[in-house]
Amino acid sequence: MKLITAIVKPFRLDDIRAALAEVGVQGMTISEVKGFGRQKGHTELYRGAEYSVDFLPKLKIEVAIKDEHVERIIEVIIESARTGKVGDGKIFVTNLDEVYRIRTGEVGDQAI
Amino acid sequence: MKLITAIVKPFRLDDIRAALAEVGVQGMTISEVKGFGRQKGHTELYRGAEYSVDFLPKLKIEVAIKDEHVERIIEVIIESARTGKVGDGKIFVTNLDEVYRIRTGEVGDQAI
Amino acid sequence: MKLITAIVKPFRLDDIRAALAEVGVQGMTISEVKGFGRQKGHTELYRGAEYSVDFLPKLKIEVAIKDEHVERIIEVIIESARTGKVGDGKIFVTNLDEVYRIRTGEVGDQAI
Amino acid sequence: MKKILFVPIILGLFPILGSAQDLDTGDTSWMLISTALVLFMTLPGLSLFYAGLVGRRNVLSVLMQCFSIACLMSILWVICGYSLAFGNSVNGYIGDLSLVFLNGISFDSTSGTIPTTVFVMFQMTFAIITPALMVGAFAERMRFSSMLLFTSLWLILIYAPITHWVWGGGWLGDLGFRDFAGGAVVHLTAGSAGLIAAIVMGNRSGFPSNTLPPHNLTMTVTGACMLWVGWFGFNAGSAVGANGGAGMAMLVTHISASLASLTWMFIEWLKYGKPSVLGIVTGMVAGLATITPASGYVGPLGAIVIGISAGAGCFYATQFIKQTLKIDDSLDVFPVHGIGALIGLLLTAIFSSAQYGGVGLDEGGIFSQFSIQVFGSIVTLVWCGALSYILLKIVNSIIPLRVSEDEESKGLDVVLHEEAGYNL
Amino acid sequence: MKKILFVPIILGLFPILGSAQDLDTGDTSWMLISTALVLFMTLPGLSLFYAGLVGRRNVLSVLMQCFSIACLMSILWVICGYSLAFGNSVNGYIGDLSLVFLNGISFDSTSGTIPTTVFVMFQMTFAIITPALMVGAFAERMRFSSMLLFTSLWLILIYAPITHWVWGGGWLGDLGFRDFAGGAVVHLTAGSAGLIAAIVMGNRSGFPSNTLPPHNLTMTVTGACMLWVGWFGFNAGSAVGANGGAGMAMLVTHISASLASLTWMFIEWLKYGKPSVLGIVTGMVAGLATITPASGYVGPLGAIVIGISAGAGCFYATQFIKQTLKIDDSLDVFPVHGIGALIGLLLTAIFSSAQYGGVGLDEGGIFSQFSIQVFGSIVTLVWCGALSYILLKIVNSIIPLRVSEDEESKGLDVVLHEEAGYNL
Amino acid sequence: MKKILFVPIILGLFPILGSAQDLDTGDTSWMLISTALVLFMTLPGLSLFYAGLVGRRNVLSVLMQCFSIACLMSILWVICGYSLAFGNSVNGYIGDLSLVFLNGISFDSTSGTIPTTVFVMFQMTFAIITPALMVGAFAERMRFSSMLLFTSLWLILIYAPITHWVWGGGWLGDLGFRDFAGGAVVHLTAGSAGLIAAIVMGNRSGFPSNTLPPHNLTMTVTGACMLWVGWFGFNAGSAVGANGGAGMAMLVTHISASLASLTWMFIEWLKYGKPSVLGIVTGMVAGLATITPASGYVGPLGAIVIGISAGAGCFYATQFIKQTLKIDDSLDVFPVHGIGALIGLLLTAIFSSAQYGGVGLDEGGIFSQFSIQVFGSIVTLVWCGALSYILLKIVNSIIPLRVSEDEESKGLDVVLHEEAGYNL
Ligand SMILES: Nc1ncnc2c1ncn2[C@@H]1O[C@H](COP(=O)(O)OP(=O)(O)O)[C@@H](O)[C@H]1O
Ligand SMILES: Nc1ncnc2c1ncn2[C@@H]1O[C@H](COP(=O)(O)OP(=O)(O)O)[C@@H](O)[C@H]1O
Ligand SMILES: Nc1ncnc2c1ncn2[C@@H]1O[C@H](COP(=O)(O)OP(=O)(O)O)[C@@H](O)[C@H]1O
Repeated sequence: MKLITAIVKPFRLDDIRAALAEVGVQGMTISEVKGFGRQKGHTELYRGAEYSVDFLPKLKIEVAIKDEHVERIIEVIIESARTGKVGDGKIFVTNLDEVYRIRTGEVGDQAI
Repeated sequence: MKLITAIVKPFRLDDIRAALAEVGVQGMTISEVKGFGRQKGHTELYRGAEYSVDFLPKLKIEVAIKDEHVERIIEVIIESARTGKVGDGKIFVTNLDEVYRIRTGEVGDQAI
Repeated sequence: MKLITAIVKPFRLDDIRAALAEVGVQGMTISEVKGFGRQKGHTELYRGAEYSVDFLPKLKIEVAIKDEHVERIIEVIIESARTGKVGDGKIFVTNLDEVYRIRTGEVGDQAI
Repeated sequence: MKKILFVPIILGLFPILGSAQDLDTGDTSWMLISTALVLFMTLPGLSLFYAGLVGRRNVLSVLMQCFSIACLMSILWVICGYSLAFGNSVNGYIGDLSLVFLNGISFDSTSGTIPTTVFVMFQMTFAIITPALMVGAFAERMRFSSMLLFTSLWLILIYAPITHWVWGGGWLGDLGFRDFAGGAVVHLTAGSAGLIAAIVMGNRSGFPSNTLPPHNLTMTVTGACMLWVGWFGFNAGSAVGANGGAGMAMLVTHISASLASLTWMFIEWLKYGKPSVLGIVTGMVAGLATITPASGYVGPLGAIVIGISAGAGCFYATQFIKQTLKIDDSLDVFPVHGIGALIGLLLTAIFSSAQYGGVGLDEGGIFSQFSIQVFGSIVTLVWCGALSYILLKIVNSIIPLRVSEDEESKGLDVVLHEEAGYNL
Repeated sequence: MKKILFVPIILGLFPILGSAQDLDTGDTSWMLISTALVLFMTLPGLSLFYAGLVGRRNVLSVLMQCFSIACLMSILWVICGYSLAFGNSVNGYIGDLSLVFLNGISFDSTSGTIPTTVFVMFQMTFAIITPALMVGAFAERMRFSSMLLFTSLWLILIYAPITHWVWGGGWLGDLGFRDFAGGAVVHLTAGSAGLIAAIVMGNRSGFPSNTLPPHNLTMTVTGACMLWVGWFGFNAGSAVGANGGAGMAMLVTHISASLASLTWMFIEWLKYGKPSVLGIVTGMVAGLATITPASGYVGPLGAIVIGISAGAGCFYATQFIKQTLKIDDSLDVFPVHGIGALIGLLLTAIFSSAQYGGVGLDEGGIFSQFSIQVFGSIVTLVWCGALSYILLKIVNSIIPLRVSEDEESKGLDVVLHEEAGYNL
Repeated sequence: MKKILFVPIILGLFPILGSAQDLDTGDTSWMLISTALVLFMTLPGLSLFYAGLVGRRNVLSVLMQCFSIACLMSILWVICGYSLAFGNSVNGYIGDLSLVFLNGISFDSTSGTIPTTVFVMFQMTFAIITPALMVGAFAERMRFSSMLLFTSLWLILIYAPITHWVWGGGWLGDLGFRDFAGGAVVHLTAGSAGLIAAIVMGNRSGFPSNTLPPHNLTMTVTGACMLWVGWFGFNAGSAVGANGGAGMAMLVTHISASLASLTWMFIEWLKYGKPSVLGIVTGMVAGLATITPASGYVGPLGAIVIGISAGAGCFYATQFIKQTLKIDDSLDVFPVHGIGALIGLLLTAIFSSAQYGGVGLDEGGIFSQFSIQVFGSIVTLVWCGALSYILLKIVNSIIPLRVSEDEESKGLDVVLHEEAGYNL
């Protein structure tokens, strides 16, 4: 099993979720993160004191999936998250040794 | 070493922490996340405008542990996090190549 | 490719970012987390009701890097994050199967 | 009694001749504090009410719009607004320029029983809140600079003349049009201009299904409560004295607000299964806007009917504009203030009647008064609606009314003001 | 002087015969604004004070409870509450129904030197805040619908009669019971009924060690400040005129609040090592509640003793209820308002004495007055406590008072109102 | 007219002889509510204004400082502050101790046309806000206990005497120094003492590039709005009556605030490309502080010039202190209040002139008045600056003024008060 972690622009969430649902993904976990990268931040100015805000709000989406779905899902995320402008984000793929469903104790592919 | 990532219901935190402490876990990191899954969200209604809130508040608990403790700790988390109702969450196990303690520079099992 | 995850004291962020930039790291993702460990929390007292706050604010920094940079970057993080006092945090290293840049679809080292 | 109730109009006619009457410290005290209360309605009342309802990334832009309107309208009022509204009437259509820059108003000028300076200030707070009410209609997408330009022109060309017609010794007042504290002058103008602005500018991206939910309802409730308290200055202050008229105005204002709140709440409860706090406070604003034109003319019975009508009428109007017409009047300014004012203006004709506990009607009775009320409302709607439309088009050709889609998605706070509401 | 101070009672006896006296614009002005101030205490003052103290997921439920109480009590007051409290006395026990729906009160009715409408409104704001105070006791677990039912019945069966006894020309007032601005009528009733409600409903799940910490103390401090400012209307407004009695009431009110705040702060500092902002503002509320019954009778010296007693007495009462009795009066309504009122009612007997700078006592002196104060307090406690218990049991048999455990853990905002306080 | 405007000074001279004049309920009503308004400026106005500007982890410490100052100064005022400021003058330098513990002030004492108790309270709210203003200068690093000690001594040794000199029948007032509502007494003292405190304590760690950004600007805007509304009580209340002087004071206050806001906004817009909400509200505070000494003496023309000068002068002063001098006056107390007050005190000399619409000058005209204003300002600056410096050094030797670096980085809320502002 793999864990797909996508760092994306927050306002793409609805589209991504819909796209993932269409290909059968039934669960995911998201969190608010801040990203630093090629995309420029902005400056805030308070009574002449400058604060440069380098970190931009991003959303981290984590989805655990079966090995055979990796390619399809990466594709779907790229398609639905892309705006073509700098800052669209990254996808990281890591290996999952094991997955458990707490409610039932199920393990592995059934737990996803 | 393994990293155990558990997505759980927020109000289970106290019990889980206590249970983990009992089996000797001395450190953990938590963050607020939102989860989408089989458990239904709710609708918010503002002057006739409907907002469906599909993502529910969950807590992500991350614990780095030695390989030999994996089974015991999974068990403990499942026990203490379970309510038996849908939405109890998942546990993901990933391999850790290395762990460092910043303060001392210690590496590996000692750093946990 | 590796994912370096560092749990650090929040106020070290500026130094760490600067140090990482110096060694050529161009992107990173951060999130607010709370940590439990050897470092003591504090008590809050509201009209005689005690609340012990065991989880302390920490920052999680995630950086995806090429395999050859791992050692150098760990070193840099340890140096810039260390205060020498308990609670300085941990660094976890995990293996990344794959990395994608959403904007361009680039894969692997180029995507970082 | 009746004489007292018509003081605003009389003042309008002879604003600087008032010195004949002696200053009354009790009346003055009440008008000083009423002025403070009406300013309080806008800053921070209305500002918080609105700001809580927008997305987090636009919260400061709303506060900024309300605040800058308060400042700018104040200055325009001093420069020429007051004179256009309350200067010597030119054939009943507009005040002359004799009071430009408050010319001739000094420490000892009086209007009725209060210092003229206090009357100028009291009316100024109305000139502040009226354009500020419109902010709700174009929130989350209007450019700051075009907003300043639009509201400035609007004050001079729409607010000042209508105020003159109704309260400044103008033709609508002469006709017997009853608008005690600003149903037509304030709420109908703001509501209708807001609706036009929403239509001209177009819906927010994401409307209707995907706009940002209110980012902080505690802020909205706080603002609503302040509006309620401040409204006592608005309505009871419009008696221009601390007398029985002011007392009754306060009482009927309160009754209407309470009943409209409960009405809205129960309709929601029946219709959607749950009563919401946003619902109850919106009902309150509806109840207050609706009683406003009637507040010096009606008694408790009138207030009861007006309150219930406000809650129900504005509730359904809100649904209709948003769900049926799909117009994105962001914070429902027209259905709450515009429709509320219309309901109130019409019911004033009925409940002014002495037989229903009101102050009484001129001969001609309810029917004749009703016709005048309908006529006055239509005149206000047409003048305000048409001119607002033209003004918006003109302003748009100078500076685009709307920010770009990209700016809208980033949020106006950072894009226009380089600030963030919260760094929590 | 004394005559002025007893005006409320006199008004109670002849509320509609007052027209004999001339209206005074200064007094009217002060009573108009005092009314606004007391409404401000509840909306948004008390609402914010309470809402900041609960968990994030219940913040709207608290605001909703306070707001809906304000609306509903207002209407009940108009319908019959005012008449039961201030109508012609039926043997000193209750007002008759002559003023139902404010029958006969018109633009020119006066009570003393102010319009009767203003007196009705001023008293209405008291009828609003009293049940709203109870919200603190059952916060985070009471069902919204049962709360509406309970507080409505409570107003009619408990608040209105006791108000009549003390201020409305009833038997307790006749006996010489001194309760200037509502120690017994407001704070003791709310406090004791709150305690009963907390006991009947049971503790919040998690109490004592694991309830939610206050989610937003900045909100609580904001509300506390508003309470302080508004309380000037409450206490100095109870002089029903802008006179020396009002001035002294404001002064003693302020002294008591300041000293009680500092007393609470220093006790906390000594006992726990750190002074807290929640502590100092709680002390302030205690100081205000405690001086309330005394505020028209005592001078600065009395205020100093009352302030210190309030800070210390309510501090230890809070600890006792929570830590020893383990009763979950969520936001400490009884120890702060109930105990505070008791202390104030008793000390009124002593510091009313002219030798301590008070207005003076009737013959019989301190001891006799003290006995009356004790007696009046007990009567209030018994009537209010017993009837509240019965009412709660009755309501519970119609609609359960408490939400289910599952609903409690999800939070009342989403469960009962389908809204979220913050979308930050 | 002029007589009325000088009432504060006259009162100062004969505060307890006033009984000769009859109490006026209208004036009393206005002074009661003005007192409430000025308290409202500090609690919650200023508290929120400041608290929003600090980092999240220090928000409660700021609220706590303002609140505890309010309580403590009130008590000190009762004990001896009022007597030192308004007791019988000892050679024009200080009041005697005849009014210690408000000795002899009873229910029927009057000062001018109002109860003496109300005058005591009104002046007390000034004694509260002045030290509270300083909180902005040492925010985020001062120890709570040393702050209590410093502000207490400061009230007795600096605020009380200067108040006596200017308003209490002292030598500066006798000289003809014009400070209507507290330019020198309040804003110049608080501003200069704040600057000294900032210098003595040193900059916050991280200053200038790396301090915490304002954690909640919505809170700051809310506080600013409350300051505006409350300032009507401050300035128009300083007329000590509901009269033409109060009306004009309100008008010029409002004009100055509006224009200073817009001026600041447009300068920022030109200089940095974007107008900010923090900028516009800071301009407002500058406009209010600057008009304060002038508010009873000037007409609309004066207000216009003063407003523009305030916006521009305080803007550049802020930049200069922060960017050139690199002094960490955390929330810019000196450049806004100190510089504002100086500008206002000087312009008072010019715009008091009847030819510019003011109340008129004594013989000697503008030049002579200007000299007095310069002299009075220097005296205030020197006394306040030098004594504040000495006091800070003394206090520091008893309890360190500043928390440790470690405590500063953890945040004062948890370290000093064991509380967290938000548990969201
Ligand atoms: N090396 C990295 N490690 C972790 N996160 C990264 C890394 N590089 C970029 N990111 C994340 O991806 C986001 C987008 O990256 P950016 O360089 O701005 O644009 P792009 O994805 O178009 O190359 C960043 O805001 C950051 O959150
Ligand atoms: N495939 C997945 N990848 C990542 N997180 C998941 C996945 N499936 C579920 N989750 C997380 O687990 C939580 C609980 O899942 P849910 O399907 O609601 O109930 P259950 O755990 O009882 O099956 C979700 O809210 C989500 O945060
Ligand atoms: N086993 C662990 N798994 C995950 N996170 C941990 C673990 N141990 C510590 N941490 C994180 O590291 C932080 C610092 O740990 P702590 O024990 O307080 O000090 P130190 O890093 O100096 O040993 C904790 O607050 C927690 O966030």
